[in-house]
Amino acid sequence: MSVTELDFLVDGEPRKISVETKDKAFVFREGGCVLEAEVRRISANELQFRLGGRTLRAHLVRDGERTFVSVDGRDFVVSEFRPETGRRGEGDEKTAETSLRVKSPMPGKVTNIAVSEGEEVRKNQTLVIVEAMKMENEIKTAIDGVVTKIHVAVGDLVDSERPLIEVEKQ
Amino acid sequence: MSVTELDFLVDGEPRKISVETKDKAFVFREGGCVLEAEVRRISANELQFRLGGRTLRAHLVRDGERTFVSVDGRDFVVSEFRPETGRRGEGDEKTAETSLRVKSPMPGKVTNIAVSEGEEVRKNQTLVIVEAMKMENEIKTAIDGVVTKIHVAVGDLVDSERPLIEVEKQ
Amino acid sequence: MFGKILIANRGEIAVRVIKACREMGIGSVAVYSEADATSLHVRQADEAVPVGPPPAVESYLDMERILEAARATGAEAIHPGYGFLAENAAFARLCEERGIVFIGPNSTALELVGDKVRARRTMEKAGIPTIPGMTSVATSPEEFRVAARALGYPVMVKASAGGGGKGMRIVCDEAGLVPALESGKREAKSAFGDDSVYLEKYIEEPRHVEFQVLADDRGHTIHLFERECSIQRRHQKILEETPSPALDPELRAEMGETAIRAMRAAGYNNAGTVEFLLGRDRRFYFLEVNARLQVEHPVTELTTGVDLVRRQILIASGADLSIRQEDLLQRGHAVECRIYAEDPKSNFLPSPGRIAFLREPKGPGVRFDSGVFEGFEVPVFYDPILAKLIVWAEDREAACRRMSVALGDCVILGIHTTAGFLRDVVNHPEFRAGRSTTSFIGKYFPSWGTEEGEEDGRRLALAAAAYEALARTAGPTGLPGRRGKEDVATPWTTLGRWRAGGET
Amino acid sequence: MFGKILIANRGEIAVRVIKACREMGIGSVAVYSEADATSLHVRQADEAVPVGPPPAVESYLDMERILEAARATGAEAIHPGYGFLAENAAFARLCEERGIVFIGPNSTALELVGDKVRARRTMEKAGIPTIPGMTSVATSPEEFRVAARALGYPVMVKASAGGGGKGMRIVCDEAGLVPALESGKREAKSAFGDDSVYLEKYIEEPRHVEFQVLADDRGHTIHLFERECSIQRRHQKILEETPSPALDPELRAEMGETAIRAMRAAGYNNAGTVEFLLGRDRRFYFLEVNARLQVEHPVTELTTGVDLVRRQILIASGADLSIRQEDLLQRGHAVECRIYAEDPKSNFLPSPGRIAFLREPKGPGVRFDSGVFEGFEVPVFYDPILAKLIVWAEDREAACRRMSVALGDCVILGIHTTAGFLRDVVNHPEFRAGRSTTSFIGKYFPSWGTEEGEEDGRRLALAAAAYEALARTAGPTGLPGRRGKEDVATPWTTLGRWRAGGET
Repeated sequence: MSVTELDFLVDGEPRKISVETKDKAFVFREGGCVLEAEVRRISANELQFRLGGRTLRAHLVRDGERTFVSVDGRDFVVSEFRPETGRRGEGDEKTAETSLRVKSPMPGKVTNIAVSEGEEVRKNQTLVIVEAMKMENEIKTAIDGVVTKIHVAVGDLVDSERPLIEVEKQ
Repeated sequence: MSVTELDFLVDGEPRKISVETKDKAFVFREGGCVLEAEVRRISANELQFRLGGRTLRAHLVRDGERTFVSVDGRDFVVSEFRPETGRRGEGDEKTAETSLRVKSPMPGKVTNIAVSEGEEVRKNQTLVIVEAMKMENEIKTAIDGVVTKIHVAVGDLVDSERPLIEVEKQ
Repeated sequence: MFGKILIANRGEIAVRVIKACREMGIGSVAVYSEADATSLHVRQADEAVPVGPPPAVESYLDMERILEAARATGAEAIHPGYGFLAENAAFARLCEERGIVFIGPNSTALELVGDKVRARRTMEKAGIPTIPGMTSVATSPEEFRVAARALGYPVMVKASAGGGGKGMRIVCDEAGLVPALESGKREAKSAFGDDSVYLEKYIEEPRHVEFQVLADDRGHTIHLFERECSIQRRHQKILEETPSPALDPELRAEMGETAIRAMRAAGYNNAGTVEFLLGRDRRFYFLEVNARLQVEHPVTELTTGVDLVRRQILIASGADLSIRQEDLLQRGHAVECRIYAEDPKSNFLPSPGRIAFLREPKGPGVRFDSGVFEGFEVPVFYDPILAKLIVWAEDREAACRRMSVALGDCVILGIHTTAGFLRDVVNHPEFRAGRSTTSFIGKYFPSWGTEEGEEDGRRLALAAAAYEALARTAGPTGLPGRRGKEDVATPWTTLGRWRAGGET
Repeated sequence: MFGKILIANRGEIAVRVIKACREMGIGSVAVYSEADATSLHVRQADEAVPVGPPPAVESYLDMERILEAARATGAEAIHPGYGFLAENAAFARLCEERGIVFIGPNSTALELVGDKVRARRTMEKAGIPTIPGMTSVATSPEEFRVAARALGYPVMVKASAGGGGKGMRIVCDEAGLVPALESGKREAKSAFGDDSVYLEKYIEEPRHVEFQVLADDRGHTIHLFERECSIQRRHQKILEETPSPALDPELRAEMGETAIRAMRAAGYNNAGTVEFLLGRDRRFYFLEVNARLQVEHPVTELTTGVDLVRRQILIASGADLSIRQEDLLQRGHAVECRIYAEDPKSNFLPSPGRIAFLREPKGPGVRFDSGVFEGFEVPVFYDPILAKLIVWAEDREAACRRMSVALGDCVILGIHTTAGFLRDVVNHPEFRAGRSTTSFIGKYFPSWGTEEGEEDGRRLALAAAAYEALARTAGPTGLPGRRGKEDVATPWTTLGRWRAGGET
């Protein structure tokens, strides 16, 4: 009977879980919650959890650092997390709450840049429009500040990693 | 424009084929036959041949030495063949037409052994019965002779590689 | 019959049409943009022709390139699918001029039904009910009052220059009329620089009910009953079913006959759909004609037993429509869910990317019309539709249960999809009760991914990831990694479940 | 309704029943032998219990182990599928004694229809036609001559002790009677040590037509029309369809009513099938009752719209059968092909082994009830059935075309299957003309894999292997290995085909 502690990011949120084997079951503990279940490996991509008389299925696939998990029709992205390095998930990066590197929430094509470098912007003001799958998505700033850098041009294809624009608090 | 010659065993029969690229098409030659086709790779396991206005699909999978190929609902087993070593396909092995190592044509379970060592047998006489998938299969001798060795016992699981019985011509 | 058909589309609908061609012994030609070179429709067609760069306007919408592809391959007909060039009268005309059969309505009918104002006028002349509204300009409150009384409350104030909901006001009784007119005018003025408004009958919590029609070139026109398409998000259908829980045989017959009359008035041939708005008072109003094969056509196929794509091709080849109206009947119940590459937890943001794992739902009564495969990179350039999941069962309840199971079996990992969201929609008690209206999603699903089920799921995902991490480190001899005899030999035993603060 | 059902079977039928359970909100318990620990039915069930070593007699046929698994998991009912314990009256009785519901007929009816002699007697008493034969022992040629005249030629000489065709002689006219009796007696004597023979009416080129019946516990009995199962190999059905091309509405109604009367006479409940032999003269004769869900049940489901497994479970749970005979109708046409792990090129030798690649057929109107998956090792211990491919279409011709395409799309590599053989059967002109009799396969397919198509296929397989070998050696930069832009950008152009002695 050994206990293993693991750190993960689930949809970008750090979560700590402990796993313990107990007879043929597993006991998962997270915060104040306890899950005791038998786990059955169905295939490389499917696990079955038997708990409380119910059978739940989880599908998983590893893609690089991330593991995509689907449970009962809901999808989650899980990745291993090293608390010491403090690596965070996706999304806009803030540094000490004074500046913002704005990213696109999904891959797409820049169809409009609504601001210019040096321009003052207010929280929730639209900075860039990214079109993907015939839908226009307004990318806004989460802080008041000044546009210090525009990394993209109209027509550029962007992904969700590359910063579009940098905004700095005044 | 290069020509490559290749030797294969198709369902155990040695066949020699030459391949030549010609513009965007391939010219396959075998014996007196010529096949000129464009080949499109659909996926790791599927090829499309366009020839004479028709589209034909071939599915392939490599499993060890053998490649299983399906064309239009027909299945074939193809393996590379080195004519110099003279390796033949599956089936009963004959040595200089004087003796026979009888094999089962498919995996199964020995349910009856109809002969004993030293017994004289006639061509087409049943030697062993192998049951597979609820079907009884009579394994017969292809030559007249004497049973020199019985390698299996009733209840044994056999595959199509292992000899069941040896018969020697008198 | 045609020897070869070009399919001027991509994704699941192109795959659907290619399949129909193969079963009819007709050669199929796919066209594809540079972004689609490895797409499923390219894989499945007998021939495939590139037609340009990723943006649709330079490829799938480029009429000359499409026609050139047809010419080069010797295709005698073009099936446009839905979207892209499907309802483009100019394209239908070009095809006619070049001697290529356009598998759809004739260009004259397409032009007529494509112009909403002309279509509405044609329908009114033919006695088809449209949403009642003022037809002359009014200025005095008294004129509006008279008009409102004639329409019957509730009525809606709408900006003449309007669009996008600006200037719109709902008025429930006469007392509310003047204040609504005034505020509506102010908003219209500021939005459009024009304060003229008019009144239209307000249809409360309407249903969107449409009728499938088939008409051959000799004018034989039949309807194949209704599809209930009220479950919408941002005015986009996301779930369709048939029969509609709102219709009884009388209303169904009346609406069906009206749909046939509408199509006859438009001089329509081949497959098309008449859309109606259905009020709570069971009155219905013509909205528009969808002059194409609809995304949701499979629910009609499964309940009527008529293969619509096959019929489209037969009609286009000049064959008579051999089905008589009285031979048709609806059997059982069918539901369709549209699986989109969107993230329902993040306001349905598009979610293109690589499908790292795909498990398709299957089984008796389950149909999965898909345009994707495992390993496919869903491009950013086109509609987010990945696949359609359609189920048929003996009755509505059984169909909903089957859909719920099938949605759970539909596993697409690597990108986000709407499958889980749709599962909650199908399992919602209001939906199960058949009370679907166009405001259903806004009312019951203002957001998703914040309920209790979400946190339960997240914890199980975490547990699954932990189990996998252990399996990896433990290797082939560790307990979770191996699926040895001991593991499978254990019947599940009933244990606890997540408990707050629990100790085992 | 039951909370949990144990499925006492394996393979595709276990998977089918598990699916039905899930859709009805019922928990499912799989049982498996040691050879089946990784089988599909084990993967899909909510729980799985091992019941012994590979041989069926020590696992799937071990009643006590099965019942113990039900007890241990709390299953309230057992679905036996087909084969194994499905028609075992002793097992049905054991279930009844232990308070577990057997999803099938009551044990008394099961016993009756399982005993061919008793069943035949019961049917004769109920006025159901059986194949006419002599009922008393005859010795003199004159007695036989009188009997033969009464039966009407052709007649068949059969050994009383008989079986396996030994002693059987067909007699076309009176001149042939005495010589046939003599040679029949000689053969019977040497085969069974008993030379007594009798005469039976000989049915020439008969069809095998069966009727599906459902009956609830209150005696409400309906039939769900026929299945034409004449295409057989070694007396095993390999392809089934409905409607039968041989029936017209009158004959269908008469046979259907007879089937209901037969089941009533047997005191039958739940799902069952009455098998008939149908002569060229349109006379039909009771053969036997199949007291279980049939392998070929899906063709009935697809044409009648009734979910037979769901109905079995509902009836077993005590529910009334709500369907009235007059509500049922056959729509369209359905065909089923049984995909066996057999090598049609080598006299249908069993072909167990690892499925190295699997591509399942899919699409509108295509159903694939499968018990296997890619990577699965098909065991040697059980029936060779891997999956059933069932298609539905608007009419027989469309269904046959759809089946042909679907069989081509059904790719199973690593073992041999009957898919390609069945495709040739479906495409045979005699089959297309609807002329299927029980002698069809023997007559038109005495062997397979030696025709022209075989050599064409072998050459293309060789070419494909050569292309692959080049791709491997050429590596990522070689022409055939890469699927670069150039490759996909090329529309196919029309070239030659295999030509004897040709130079290009």
